Amino acid sequence: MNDMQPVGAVVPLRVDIAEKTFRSAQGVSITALQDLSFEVRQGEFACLLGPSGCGKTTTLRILLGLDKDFSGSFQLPEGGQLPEGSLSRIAAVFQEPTLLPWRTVEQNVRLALPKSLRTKNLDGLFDTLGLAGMRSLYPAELSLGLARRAALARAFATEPAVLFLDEPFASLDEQTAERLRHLLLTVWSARPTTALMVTHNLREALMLSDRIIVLAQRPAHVLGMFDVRLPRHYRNPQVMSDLSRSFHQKFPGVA
Amino acid sequence: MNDMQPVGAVVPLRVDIAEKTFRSAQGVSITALQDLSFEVRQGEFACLLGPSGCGKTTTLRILLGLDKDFSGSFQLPEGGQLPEGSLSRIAAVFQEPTLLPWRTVEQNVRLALPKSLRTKNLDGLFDTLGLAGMRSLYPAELSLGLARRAALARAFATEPAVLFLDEPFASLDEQTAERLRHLLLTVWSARPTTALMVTHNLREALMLSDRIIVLAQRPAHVLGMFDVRLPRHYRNPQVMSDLSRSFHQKFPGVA
Amino acid sequence: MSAPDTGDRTPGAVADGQSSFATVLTPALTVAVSLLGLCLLWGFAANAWPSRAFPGPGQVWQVLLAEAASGDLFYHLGATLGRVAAAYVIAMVVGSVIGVALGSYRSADRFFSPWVILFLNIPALVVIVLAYIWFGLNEAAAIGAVAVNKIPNVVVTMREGARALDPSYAEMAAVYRFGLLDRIRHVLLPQLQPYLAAASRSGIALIWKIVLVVELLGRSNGVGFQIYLYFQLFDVAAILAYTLAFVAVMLVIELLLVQPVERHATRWRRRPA
Amino acid sequence: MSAPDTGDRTPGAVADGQSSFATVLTPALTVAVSLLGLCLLWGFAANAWPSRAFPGPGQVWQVLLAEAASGDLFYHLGATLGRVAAAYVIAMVVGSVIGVALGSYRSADRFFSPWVILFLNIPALVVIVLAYIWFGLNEAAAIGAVAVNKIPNVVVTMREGARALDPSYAEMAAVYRFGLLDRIRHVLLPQLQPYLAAASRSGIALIWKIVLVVELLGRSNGVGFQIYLYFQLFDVAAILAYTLAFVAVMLVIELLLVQPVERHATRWRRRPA
Amino acid sequence: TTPSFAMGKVRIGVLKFGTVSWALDTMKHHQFDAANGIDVEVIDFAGEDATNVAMLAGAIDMIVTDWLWVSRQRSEGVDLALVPYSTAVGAVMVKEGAPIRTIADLERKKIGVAGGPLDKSWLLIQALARRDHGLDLPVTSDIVFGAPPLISEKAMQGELDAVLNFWHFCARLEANGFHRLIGADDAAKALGASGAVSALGYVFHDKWANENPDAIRGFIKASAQSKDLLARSDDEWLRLAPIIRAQGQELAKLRDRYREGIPRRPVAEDAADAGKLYRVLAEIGGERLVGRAPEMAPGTFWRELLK
Ligand SMILES: Nc1ncnc2c1ncn2[C@@H]1O[C@H](COP(=O)(O)OP(=O)(O)OP(=O)(O)O)[C@@H](O)[C@H]1O
Ligand SMILES: Nc1ncnc2c1ncn2[C@@H]1O[C@H](COP(=O)(O)OP(=O)(O)OP(=O)(O)O)[C@@H](O)[C@H]1O
Ligand SMILES: [Mg+2]
Ligand SMILES: [Mg+2]
Repeated sequence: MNDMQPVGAVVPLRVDIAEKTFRSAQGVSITALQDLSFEVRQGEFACLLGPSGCGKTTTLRILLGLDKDFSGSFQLPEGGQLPEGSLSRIAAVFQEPTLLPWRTVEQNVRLALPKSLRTKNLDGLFDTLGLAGMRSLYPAELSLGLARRAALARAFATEPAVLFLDEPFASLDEQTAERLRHLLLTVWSARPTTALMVTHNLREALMLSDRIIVLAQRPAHVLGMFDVRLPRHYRNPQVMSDLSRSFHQKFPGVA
Repeated sequence: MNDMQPVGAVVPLRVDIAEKTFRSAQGVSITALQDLSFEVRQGEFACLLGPSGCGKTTTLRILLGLDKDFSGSFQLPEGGQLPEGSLSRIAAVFQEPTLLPWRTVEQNVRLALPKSLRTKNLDGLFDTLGLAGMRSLYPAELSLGLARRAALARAFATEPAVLFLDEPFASLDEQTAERLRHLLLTVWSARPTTALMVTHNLREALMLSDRIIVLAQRPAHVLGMFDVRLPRHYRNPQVMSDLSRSFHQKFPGVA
Repeated sequence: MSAPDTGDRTPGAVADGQSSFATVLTPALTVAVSLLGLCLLWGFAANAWPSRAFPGPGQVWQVLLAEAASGDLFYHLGATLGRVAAAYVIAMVVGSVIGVALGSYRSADRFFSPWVILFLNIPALVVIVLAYIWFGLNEAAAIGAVAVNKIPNVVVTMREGARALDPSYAEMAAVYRFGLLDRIRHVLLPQLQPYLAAASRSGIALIWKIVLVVELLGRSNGVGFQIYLYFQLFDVAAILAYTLAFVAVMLVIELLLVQPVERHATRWRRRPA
Repeated sequence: MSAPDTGDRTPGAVADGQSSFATVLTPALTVAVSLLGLCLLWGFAANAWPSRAFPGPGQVWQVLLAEAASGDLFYHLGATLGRVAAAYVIAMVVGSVIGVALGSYRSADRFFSPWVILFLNIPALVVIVLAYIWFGLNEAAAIGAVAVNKIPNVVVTMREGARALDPSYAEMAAVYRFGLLDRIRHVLLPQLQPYLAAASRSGIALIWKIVLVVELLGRSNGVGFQIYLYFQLFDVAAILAYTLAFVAVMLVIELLLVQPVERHATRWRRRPA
Repeated sequence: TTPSFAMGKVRIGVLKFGTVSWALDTMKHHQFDAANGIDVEVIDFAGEDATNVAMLAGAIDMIVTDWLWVSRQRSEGVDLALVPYSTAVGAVMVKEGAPIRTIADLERKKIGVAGGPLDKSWLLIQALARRDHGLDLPVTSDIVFGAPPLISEKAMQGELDAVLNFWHFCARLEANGFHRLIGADDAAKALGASGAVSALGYVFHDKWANENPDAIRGFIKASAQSKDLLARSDDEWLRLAPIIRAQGQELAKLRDRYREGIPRRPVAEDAADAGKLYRVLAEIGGERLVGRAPEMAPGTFWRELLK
């Protein structure tokens, strides 16, 4: 049962998954999600934090509509309800780069753009991502870090209204990662974007997000929320270590 | 010209690569390594630290014998000179898990073992890695973090004399990563093992290694070495932050 | 035309999980319904365009029963199946080895690719006649000729398979020093499986068609022998009876052997065959 | 048998880079040498086992020149090539669409797979005769019959290709809302390329072989018509001359068209074809 | 070639259900072979061409085929020879009531031809049409070559205005509302043959015949006895009906045409007429048909019979 429901002007990302169980090829049944429910307000930046294998990617896949075999429901924020075929307003950075191996970096990025943006100037984006000299390479010719950056370029270039990111900065060196985090914030704040990012890095979560959703071990459910109300330009090293301390107080034993 | 040379009892890992240049399908030529030379003493644990895309994976591939189209030479430490077909004494954790998708987790691990070890008890290993319930799953049914752990299990199970690791703990949550770092140290110290690990995480490098080899931007060459002489059980948080400070002094702007 | 499991999302709207699958027919029932449908279609067509050249299923069934009762059917079918099986095994083994070798070694491929094109395009007739003339009118010549006809097709398919191999698995196997047998069994064959499946299925069919020609040109039994006799008499019902007897055997093999094996071999895929 | 680029390592020893490739022959030269080698082999074999059924290259060349001078060669070759081309296009398009559909939709596949087996195994003779009977002794019937013969083979190969598709690319395309054409062109076709290549190559060869039968049974020109004529006279040199003329055309197409296209299409691979 | 080691054994390859197999069935059934001190082994094939291949592959001692083929092989050094078997040849058949009464009416008609452009009957008919009516059939008419059963079927469907087919197909057509417009034998006579020329013969290697003189003589005798019986007895034809796969009218037509086709002239006359026809055919069919030999190869008709 997929039922549509008229939506108002400001719609949160609302997730209400009762259960998601996989059945492996060998017959093992694995419950990945159970009673997982949370909300992200439209225009907010939220992080999903949880142990490896708890069900974060599964959650994103459900929200992206790639997995329909679950019980429960969800609702995407505004920007999704545009009719099929119009501007793509959802973007995702998958946990693995998932670039088309038979297309160059530039082609991979441009193909993901709606027709109207296909010819847009991408020089700035490629420069910031350190991909300027790599536009004509095929994915197999990239290092993993470069491939991840190409996947980020693809997501950022689409100017999305809803953005899902699955550990986008893993296997990047700290300096590059830092630069890309700033780029992400720029893209996010340039227009009203609702973002949900999976990360294992608490510092990253505290620096970027309005709300951190902490997940428990598999089957994933919400352990608790941690709201960071502070505007991002106030989050200096001192504030960050305070935030980190209060996070650890609230969630001892996490991260 | 591949020439063999009799080797003595204690042989370091010696790398002396004059140049490694790729030619991309579209004709771009990319010099990944230039005048890269370093040594790792037999039984030592070394980390390679360098920016994303600088040539770390390329270096490991050359050392693993997977890429022979370079100028220069290298020498592997003892444990490699056993005749082909005898006990496999080299193990590698690739940057991507590279599990055979058509074999279960357990089959993937056992297949990598020399015939004599094929039936060995792996319960302890799988337990520590948090893979106990996942032995019968196929790689496509694992989360990325679980797949990485399976790749680690494969490398550790072979009881290698030379161990290459390419960012083994990326995309794992901090708790799991910490547990696996200890497991790595256990495996490394159980018998004389020469290890070379690529990482972006300075803390990790400082905690695990005897020597950190810092690489420059592409084309990779050695910026400098940072030796950590302290026994590992002395490396408490206080010592670590001191080490970190002196590392930053020596290599400002790195990590 | 694209893969189906990437259905529409329902963004900006409430989506509810648990996609409702309609009652799924069991495989056996599906096959039964499928064959029934085929028969009905055939019966209908035969009624609509009545012609001596297009008998209905009932007529063919009569002939089939008669030929089966006389024992002819089983005798000829047995002879043909034996030839098909022998030629198949030879062609698949030889063709796969050559194909994988050519797909793996660029320079060998460059040298031999004109030969492959040549052998691929030599008419069955020529090979069969030459084989009979050189090696005599015997079973070995017949089977050899069929295999030679089919081998280039296997080579071409397996060569593509070998070219499409993912090198990272071979590299992993090299690092962990997999033995030759392990490499073949655990690294090579699973990657080549779809190509093997394609080469096998269309292979059996091609081989059977060439066996027909071989039997026409120099055997004294077999389905092909019978089919051509009945062609001289323009007895299409008998031709179809023999054809369908062979097809039935192939169907049984497909459903009871090939498909289960295939499902087992591809169960690791997110959507197994 | 495994992929070659995972050569031996030289552990515990000094390894030196820059593997020395022997002087690499240019492709054109390789082909020339390859064909020359084939001719020599053939000439040698024809000398070793002299037989009227196995003329040497010189003899065949004579016939080829004579047939070319009389214009017969080009007339018949042209007729055959036209049929092959038409049947090829029809079979590839129809077969690919059906094959990908069956490979993508499990339930459709389950229902239709017996049909595929049936059509795969219907002898060319039956289809051709029925086509001639129903649609008359004309070009359309001939080409249609050939296409019907070949389509199931394409279906089987492309179905395997569709089954082996990596779903993550389709998912990526769904998330980024690729249009249908983009999905086909950038997601589907590149993954199906090896299967298309296999189906094409063995397809052309199969089609040409069936065209020979079609021409034998009811056409008044074409290489098959000529070959059968000479077969009745047992003139093997002429049969080979016509065969080789067709093979030569295929070789030219392969070397000047197919291989360059293929190399271009697979240049993204670490070891392009 | 492998000689047959069993004394008096003759391995003959035939098209199963073909016309030759009828006579051989009679021979075996009435044991005419044993009566003549030989043992005939009939080896069935599914096509006429298959018997030729088998002969060249040395798997059998004897086949039935036409003298043109034998002559061509002979001129290329293969020691084949022929003993006349049948004079029955193809004919142009038209539907009863069709507006085609002479060869001249074939102009601008769609004619189906079995056996291809080098078929002997077809060449003779062409030659006659050209000589008597100035008609170049391949140019003036729409010629469709095809497999004999298919051509017959198409004629019955009405797609073709006339068909030239092998004699047994013609006989069956006759029983299905067709009549002969002109036979290839008529054409042969018009072109200079003094009588019915044997189109087909038992063909074997000279070497085999020399090594097995009793076998070949015995076989010829046994064959003659079988043909006598087939010429005399209608019951024998009823017995053969299942392997002829015909009944009633069809069987009667086949029987009559078969009987007409039993050679009755001395072999020397036959050979002489064949030689004449060869020249006619060589003229029309050219080198493609006969090879480089301008005359029928000497010895095409087995020499022993000409003595
Ligand atoms: N197709 C599948 N079949 C069976 N089990 C699956 C399948 N996909 C995922 N799982 C299981 O579901 C659980 C959650 O997987 P998921 O990929 O969502 O984890 P994750 O939180 O993203 O982990 P990581 O941080 O390692 O990426 C894992 O235990 C995994 O083994
Ligand atoms: N086959 C190839 N063809 C062309 N260029 C290549 C090829 N393989 C690697 N490169 C280039 O070589 C450089 C080094 O790549 P490498 O994979 O060694 O980086 P890395 O240090 O491992 O980076 P990361 O931390 O992102 O994994 C990159 O710029 C990459 O684009
Ligand atoms: Mg994940
Ligand atoms: Mg790397």
